[in-house]
Amino acid sequence: MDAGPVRTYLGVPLYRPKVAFFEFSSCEGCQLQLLNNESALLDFLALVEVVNFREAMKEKADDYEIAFVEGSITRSDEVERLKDIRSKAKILVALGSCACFGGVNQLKNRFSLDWVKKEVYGNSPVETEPVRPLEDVVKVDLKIFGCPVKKEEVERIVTNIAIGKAVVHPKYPICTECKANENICLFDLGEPCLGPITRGGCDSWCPNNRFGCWGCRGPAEDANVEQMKKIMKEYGFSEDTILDRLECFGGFSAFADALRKSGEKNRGTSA
Amino acid sequence: MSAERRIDLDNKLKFTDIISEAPQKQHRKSDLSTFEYTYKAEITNIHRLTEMENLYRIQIIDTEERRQFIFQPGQFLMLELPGIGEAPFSISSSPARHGDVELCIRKAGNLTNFLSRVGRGTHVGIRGPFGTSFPMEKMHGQNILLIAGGLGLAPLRAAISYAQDNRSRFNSVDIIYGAKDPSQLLFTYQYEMWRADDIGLSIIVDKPDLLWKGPVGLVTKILEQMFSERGETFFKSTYAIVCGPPVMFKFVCNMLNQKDIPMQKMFVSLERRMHCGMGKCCRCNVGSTYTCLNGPVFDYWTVMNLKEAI
Amino acid sequence: MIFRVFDKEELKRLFDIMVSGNKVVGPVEIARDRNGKPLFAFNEVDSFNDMKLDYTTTKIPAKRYFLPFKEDLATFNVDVDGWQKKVDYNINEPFIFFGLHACDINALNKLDKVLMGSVYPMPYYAAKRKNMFIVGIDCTPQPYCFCRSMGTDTALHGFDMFITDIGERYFVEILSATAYNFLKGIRTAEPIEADHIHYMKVASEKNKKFTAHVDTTDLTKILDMEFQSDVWKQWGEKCLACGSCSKVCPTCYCYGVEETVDINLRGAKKTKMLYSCNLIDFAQVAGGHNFRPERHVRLKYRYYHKHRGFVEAYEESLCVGCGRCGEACLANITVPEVIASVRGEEN
Amino acid sequence: MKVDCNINIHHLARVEGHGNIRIKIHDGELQEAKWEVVETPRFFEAILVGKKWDNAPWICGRICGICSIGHTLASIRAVENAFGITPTSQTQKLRLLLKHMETLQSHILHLYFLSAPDFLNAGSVFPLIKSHPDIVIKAAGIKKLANDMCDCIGGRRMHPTRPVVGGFTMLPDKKELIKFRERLQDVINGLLFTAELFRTFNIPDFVRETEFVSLKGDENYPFIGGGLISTDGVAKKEQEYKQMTNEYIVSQSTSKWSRLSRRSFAVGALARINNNFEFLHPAAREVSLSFGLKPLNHNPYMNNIAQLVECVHVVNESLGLIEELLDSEWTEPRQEVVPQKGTGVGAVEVPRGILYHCYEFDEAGHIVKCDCVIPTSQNHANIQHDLEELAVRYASEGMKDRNIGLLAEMLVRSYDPCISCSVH
Ligand SMILES: Cc1cc2nc3c(=O)[nH]c(=O)nc-3n(C[C@H](O)[C@H](O)[C@H](O)COP(=O)(O)OP(=O)(O)OC[C@H]3O[C@@H](n4cnc5c(N)ncnc54)[C@H](O)[C@@H]3O)c2cc1C
Ligand code: SF4
Ligand code: SF4
Ligand code: SF4
Repeated sequence: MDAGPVRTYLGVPLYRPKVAFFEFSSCEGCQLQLLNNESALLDFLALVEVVNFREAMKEKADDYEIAFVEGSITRSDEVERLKDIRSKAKILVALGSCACFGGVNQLKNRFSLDWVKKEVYGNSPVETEPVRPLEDVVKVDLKIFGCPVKKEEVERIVTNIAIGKAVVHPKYPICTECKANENICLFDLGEPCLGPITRGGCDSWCPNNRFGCWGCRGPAEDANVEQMKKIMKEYGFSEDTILDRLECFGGFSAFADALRKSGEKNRGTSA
Repeated sequence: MSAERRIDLDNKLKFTDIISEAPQKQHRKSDLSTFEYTYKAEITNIHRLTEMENLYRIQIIDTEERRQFIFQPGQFLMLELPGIGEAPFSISSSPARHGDVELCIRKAGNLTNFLSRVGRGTHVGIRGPFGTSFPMEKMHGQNILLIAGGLGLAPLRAAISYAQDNRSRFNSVDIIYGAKDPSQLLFTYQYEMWRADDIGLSIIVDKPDLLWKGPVGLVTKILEQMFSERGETFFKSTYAIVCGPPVMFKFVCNMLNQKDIPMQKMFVSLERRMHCGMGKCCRCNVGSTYTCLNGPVFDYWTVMNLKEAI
Repeated sequence: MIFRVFDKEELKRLFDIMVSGNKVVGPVEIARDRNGKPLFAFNEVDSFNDMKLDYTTTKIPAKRYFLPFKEDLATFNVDVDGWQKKVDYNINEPFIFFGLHACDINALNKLDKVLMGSVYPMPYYAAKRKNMFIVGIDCTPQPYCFCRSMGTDTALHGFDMFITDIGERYFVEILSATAYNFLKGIRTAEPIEADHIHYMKVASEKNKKFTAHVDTTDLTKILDMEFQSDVWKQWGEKCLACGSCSKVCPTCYCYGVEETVDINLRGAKKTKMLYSCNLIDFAQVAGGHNFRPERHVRLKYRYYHKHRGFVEAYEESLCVGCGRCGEACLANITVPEVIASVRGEEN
Repeated sequence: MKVDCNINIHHLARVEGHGNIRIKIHDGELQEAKWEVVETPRFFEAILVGKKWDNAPWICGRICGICSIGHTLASIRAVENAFGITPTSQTQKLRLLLKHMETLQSHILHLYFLSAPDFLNAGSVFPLIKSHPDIVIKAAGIKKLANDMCDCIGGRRMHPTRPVVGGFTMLPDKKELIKFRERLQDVINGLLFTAELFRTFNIPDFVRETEFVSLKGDENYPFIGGGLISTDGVAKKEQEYKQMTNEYIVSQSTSKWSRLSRRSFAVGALARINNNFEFLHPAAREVSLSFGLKPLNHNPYMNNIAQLVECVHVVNESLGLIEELLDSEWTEPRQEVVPQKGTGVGAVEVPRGILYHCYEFDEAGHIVKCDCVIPTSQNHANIQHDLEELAVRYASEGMKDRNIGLLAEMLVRSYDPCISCSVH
C-alpha cells in the first residue's frame, strides 16, 4: 500500500508507521478482530501501513516499526522467532490475553508436560514447553488486553499512536463500566463475576450480556482480590468456581497459584 | 396528539434559544452558555525556555473578545486542543495585556507534549479566566516577597509583571527563586529587566553546574539570609506569595510564620487535576473545597485548615 | 400548594392522558433476583399496566435521565484549516417522569444546587432537568432506607405533582400549572377533612416502618475529629474501589473528561463520564502524583464530601438516604454502618 | 514434458494458522508432496481435564477465533447431551440463527478476503480496496451484517457470551430482529453480486475421487446435531463419531489425521452439499446448479462455490427463522442445569466441516476426559492426497513451478483450513 500524502493533525505532521502482525500459539482471533472491523478498516489502513499480516495477505516485508504480536510462547522455535521480531521492531505490542498473560493456553501449566503430551498425543513425540506470555521472553512496550481484544479499543490505541498520544489503560475495574451501562449486577442474579477486580476498558462486555466477567483483561490497578474471594464465598460460590475464574486467562495467575496451593483439593495433579 | 396535552413549557426555560445565541455572547459569569464556550485563540509565538518548558504567547482572535478577557495575577485558564485534551494553566503574563496572554508550559502528558509539537499559527481553545487571584491591591504600600520553586515561577510571573507595572505602589519587592539546576532556570532573559525595575532577585540552585557562580541549596537558605539581613519590622509589613511544590511551600510558609508574617498574608497556589474549572467535576476538590473556584490561590491559613491539601 | 383527591381508577386515566401526547418514563420490573425478589428500573413506558407503582428503590437512580453516565460535551470538526467546536446540550424533548419517590426528587433538588444554582450553571443538566415534568409518588420504607434520618423522606418541591395513596383515594399535591391542567382531564375533588386525616395517618404509619437510621447530630464535627481514625482503614480493607456506590448514588455527580480523535482524523470528541472518588486515579495529577493513593482515604473522602463538605457549602448533606450505595456494594459497606462506626457506636 | 519441480511455501498466507507446502518432483518421479502443519499445539483436551462443566464452552470456543461460535455450540451440545438436557425450540432456533450468521461471515471472509485475491491476481484484499472498491464494500457490508447479528444474538461476534449450557443468558430485542430482517433482504442482492463475480473467476478444473462426510439431514439442511453420513455409504450416530473420524497421528503434522472408507475423506461445504443437496433452500439450489454444482462433485476448488451456495441458503433460512421467532412469545431464555455423570457428544457443522466435541463427566460435573475433532484435521489427509495428484498431473502437463505452486496454494485455501484450530 502506498503511503499517500503526509497527513497532519492540527498542523502537526503525522507519522504513518509500518506495522506488522504476527501470531504465536493462539486462536488468531485478535487479528481477526481487526478484519472484523468492517466500518473503520479503510481509516485504519490510512493511519498505518500494514507490511505483514499473514492471515490476510501474501506480501511480506521485514521492514516494520510496530509489531503487533498475538499468542503465547509454547515452543523453542517460537522463542527464536519472537526474538527476531523484537530485534526488528521499534515498538512491540502484545495483542490480546494470550500475548499478555498466556491466555487460556496457560491452563496447561497446571499439569506436568509429560502428562499433557500423553493425554493428547499418546506416545507419539511432540514438542512443547510451559506456556509463557511474551514479556517473559522479550521486552514488551505496550499491551492490549482482552480475549478477544475489543476493536474499538484497538482503534483508539492505533489512533493514539498515530497522533502521538500516550496510551493509558483504565485503572478502574469493570464494575465502573458495568454500572454505567445500567446492567443488573450478576451477583444479584446469583452468578459469579470478576468485574470488581478486573481492569476496565472492555466496557463490561460480558456483564452487558448477563454473563459474569472471567477476568480476561487481568487485574485492575490495586485490585482487592482478597476481598473478592471473601465475597464470592459469601455468595455461595465454591472455591472451584473462584479458581476457575481466576486462573482462566492467566492475568491473575499469582492469585490463582496461591489459591491452588492453599486449597486442599489439588485438581491439577490428581489427573 | 392534541396540542393542549403536550407539556406546556410554561415557566420552564427554553434552551434552544440560549444555544443559538451562545457564539455571539460575550463571556459573562452565571450564563448557561459560558459552560463550554471557548474563545478561539492563536498561538502567535513559541519561546523555548528549557528542555521541558516552552513559553506560548496566545492571542484571542476576536479583538472584542480579546479586550474583554480580563484576568488577575494568579488566575488560570483552560487550554484546549481538540481531541488531545484540555488542561488548566496559570496565566504567566501581565494582566494589562488582557486576552493576549503568555503561558509557561511544562511537558507533562498528552496535551502538553502535543503542544510542544505544534507550530505558530495553531488555533487553540481557551476558557476562563478562572479561580482566585493574588490580592495585589491589598498589598499596596507593603513589601512583597515572591518565592518560587521550579515551575512555580510561571504563575508568579503575572504578579511580578503587575509589580513592574505598578512598582511605585509597593515598598520593596523581592523574588527568591530556586531551581534544581541552572539548565532549568526559567525566564533567564528577564532577570536584568526585573532588577532594572528595582525588584530584588536572588536565585539559588540545588545542583550547580561548572559555570554556576551563585548560591547553592534550597530557597530556605536565601530566606535565612534575608531574615538576618532585614529587621523584624520588615516582615511586619510584608505579604508573601509562594508558588512551588507542596513540600516547598510548606517549609517556606512555616518559616515565614515564625517571623510573624500572619498566615492570612501568605498566599500559595494549589494544583489538582481539573476538567471543568467551574466547580462541577469535583476532580480538584481538596476536602470539599474546589481548587478551581475557591482557589487555586489560597491564603496559607485556609490551606492549613484543608485536610489533604499538602 | 393546591391539594386534590381522586379515585383510584382515575390514575390510569391520568396516565393515559399524559402518555397520549408525551414520552413517559416510569418504574418497571426488569428481572427477579436470585431470591425471587423483583428488580426495578426507570424505563420508557407506553401503558399504565407496564408500570409497577408499588416498586421498591430502583437499582440505578433516575439520575441517568438528567445526568447521563456518558455524555459528549462537545464535538469538533477538524480539517487542514483548523477546527470548529460544536456544543450540543443534548436537550431531550420534554417528557414526563411518572412515579418518582421523595428521596429521588430530593436528590434532584440537591443536584440543582450544585449544577444550576452556582456561579456556573451546567446547561447539560439544566436542559434536561427543566424539561422534565415530574409526578412523585409515595413509597414504603425498605430495610435499607434511612431517608428519614437525612430529612429527605418527604419532598417539598422539585416536582409538578405528588401522589399519595391514602387508602380509598389518591391525595395529590400540585406544584405547577401544567400539572393542574393535566388534572382537569380527570375527575378530582377538593380534599375533605377525612382525607386529611387519612393522609396524616398514612404518613405516621410510614414513619414507623423505618428500621435503618443515621445519627447526624454534630456529624460534621465528628467527621473532622475522626479524620485520622482507624475505622476508615477497616472499611478501606473491605472496599473494592469499584466505584459502584457513586454510580448508583442519585446525588454523586463527579466526572472525568476524555478527549478522543476520530480514527479518520476529521473529528474529535470531548466526552464526560461520571467518575467516582473511590477510583484509584481520581486524585492523580500531572507528573503522576496521587493525592489519595489508598483505598481507605478515597472511601473516607466520599463520606467527607457527602456528609461534611456539602453541609458546609449548602447546609444540607449530599445524601438522601436511599440506601442504594449499600445495596450495590458487594462488600456490604453501608452508610448507616460506616457512620455508626465513625461515631464509635459499633461493637 | 516437464520432469522437475520444486516448490517450497513456508507459512502459507491467507489461511488461519501455520502450514507449509513442499513439492519435489525429480525426473518425472514424485519425490515429495507435503502438506505440513507446524502450528504449535495448545493441548485443549488436556487443559479441560478437572474443569467444571461451565468452563467447557467458554474455553473451547477459544480453540478458534473464526469459528468460535461453532465451537461454543458444539461444546454446549456435548454438555447438554451428557446431562440429558433438550434445548427448547426457541433456544434451538436462536442457536441455528447464530450459527447461520457465523457461517455467513466466515464464508464471506474466506471468499473475498482469502480466496478472491487469487482469482484477481492480488496478494491480499488490501490492493483490491483501490482496484475493486465495489467488491470490497459489498463484502464488508455482508460481513458486517452477519457480525452485527452475531453480536445481537450471541453477545459478541467472537467468543460469544450469551449462549450457555441450557440456553442463552439473554434474549435479543425483537425490535432488533425486525431491523435485521430488513438488512438480510439487502444481503440477498449482495450475494447475487457475489455469484456474478465468482462466475467470472476461472475455477481450476481438477477432479479427484473423494469420500465426503457430513451431518445427515432428515428434513432440513443439517447444521446442529443428528446422524453422520458419508458419500461412500457409511452412516453412524452422533455418539459414534469416533468410528467416522478414526484419528491417527502422523509425523509431518502436529494436527492429527483422519480416514474412513478410503485413505482420506473431505468435510466442509462441498461435503455438505454432496450429501444434502435436496435440503438446500430452492434459491440456493438454483445458484448451485447455475455453477454446475450438484452431487457428486469431486473438484476441491468447487468448495468455494459450495460456500457461496451455503451463504444463499443460510440467509434465506434465517429470514424464515426470524419470522418464526417474531411470531412466538419469548419464553425463559435458560433452563436449569443439573450435572450428572456421563459422556456427551456434540456434532456441529461449522463453516469448514463437521466438528465434534466429546466430554466425559464425573458426578459433580467435572470433566474427566475431553476430545475435540476439528474439521480441518479431518481434511488434512485429503489435502495431502490432492496435492500429490495435483503436482504430478500439472507437472506432467509441463506447467511452471510458479503456477503449480499457486494452484497448490489455491487448493489448500479452497479447503479454507483452520490450522491452529486443527492443532488446538
Ligand atoms: C491551577 C493550575 C495551574 C497550572 N498551571 C500550570 C502552568 O502554568 N504550567 C504548566 O506547565 N502546568 C500547569 N499546571 C499543570 C497542568 O495543568 C498539567 O501539567 C496538565 O494538566 C498536563 O496535561 P497533559 O494533558 O499534558 O497531561 P496528561 O496527559 O493529563 O497527564 C498528566 C499525568 O497524568 C497521568 N495521566 C494521564 N492520563 C491519565 C488517566 N486517564 N488516568 C490516570 N492518570 C493519567 C499521566 O501519567 C501524567 O503523569 C497547572 C495546574 C493547575 C491545576
Ligand atoms: S455484574 Fe460484575 S461487573 Fe457488573 S456490577 Fe456486578 S460485579 Fe460488577
Ligand atoms: S467482561 Fe471480563 S471477561 Fe469479558 S471481555 Fe471484559 S474483562 Fe474480559
Ligand atoms: S450516599 Fe448512598 S444512601 Fe446516600 S444518596 Fe448516595 S446512594 Fe443513597
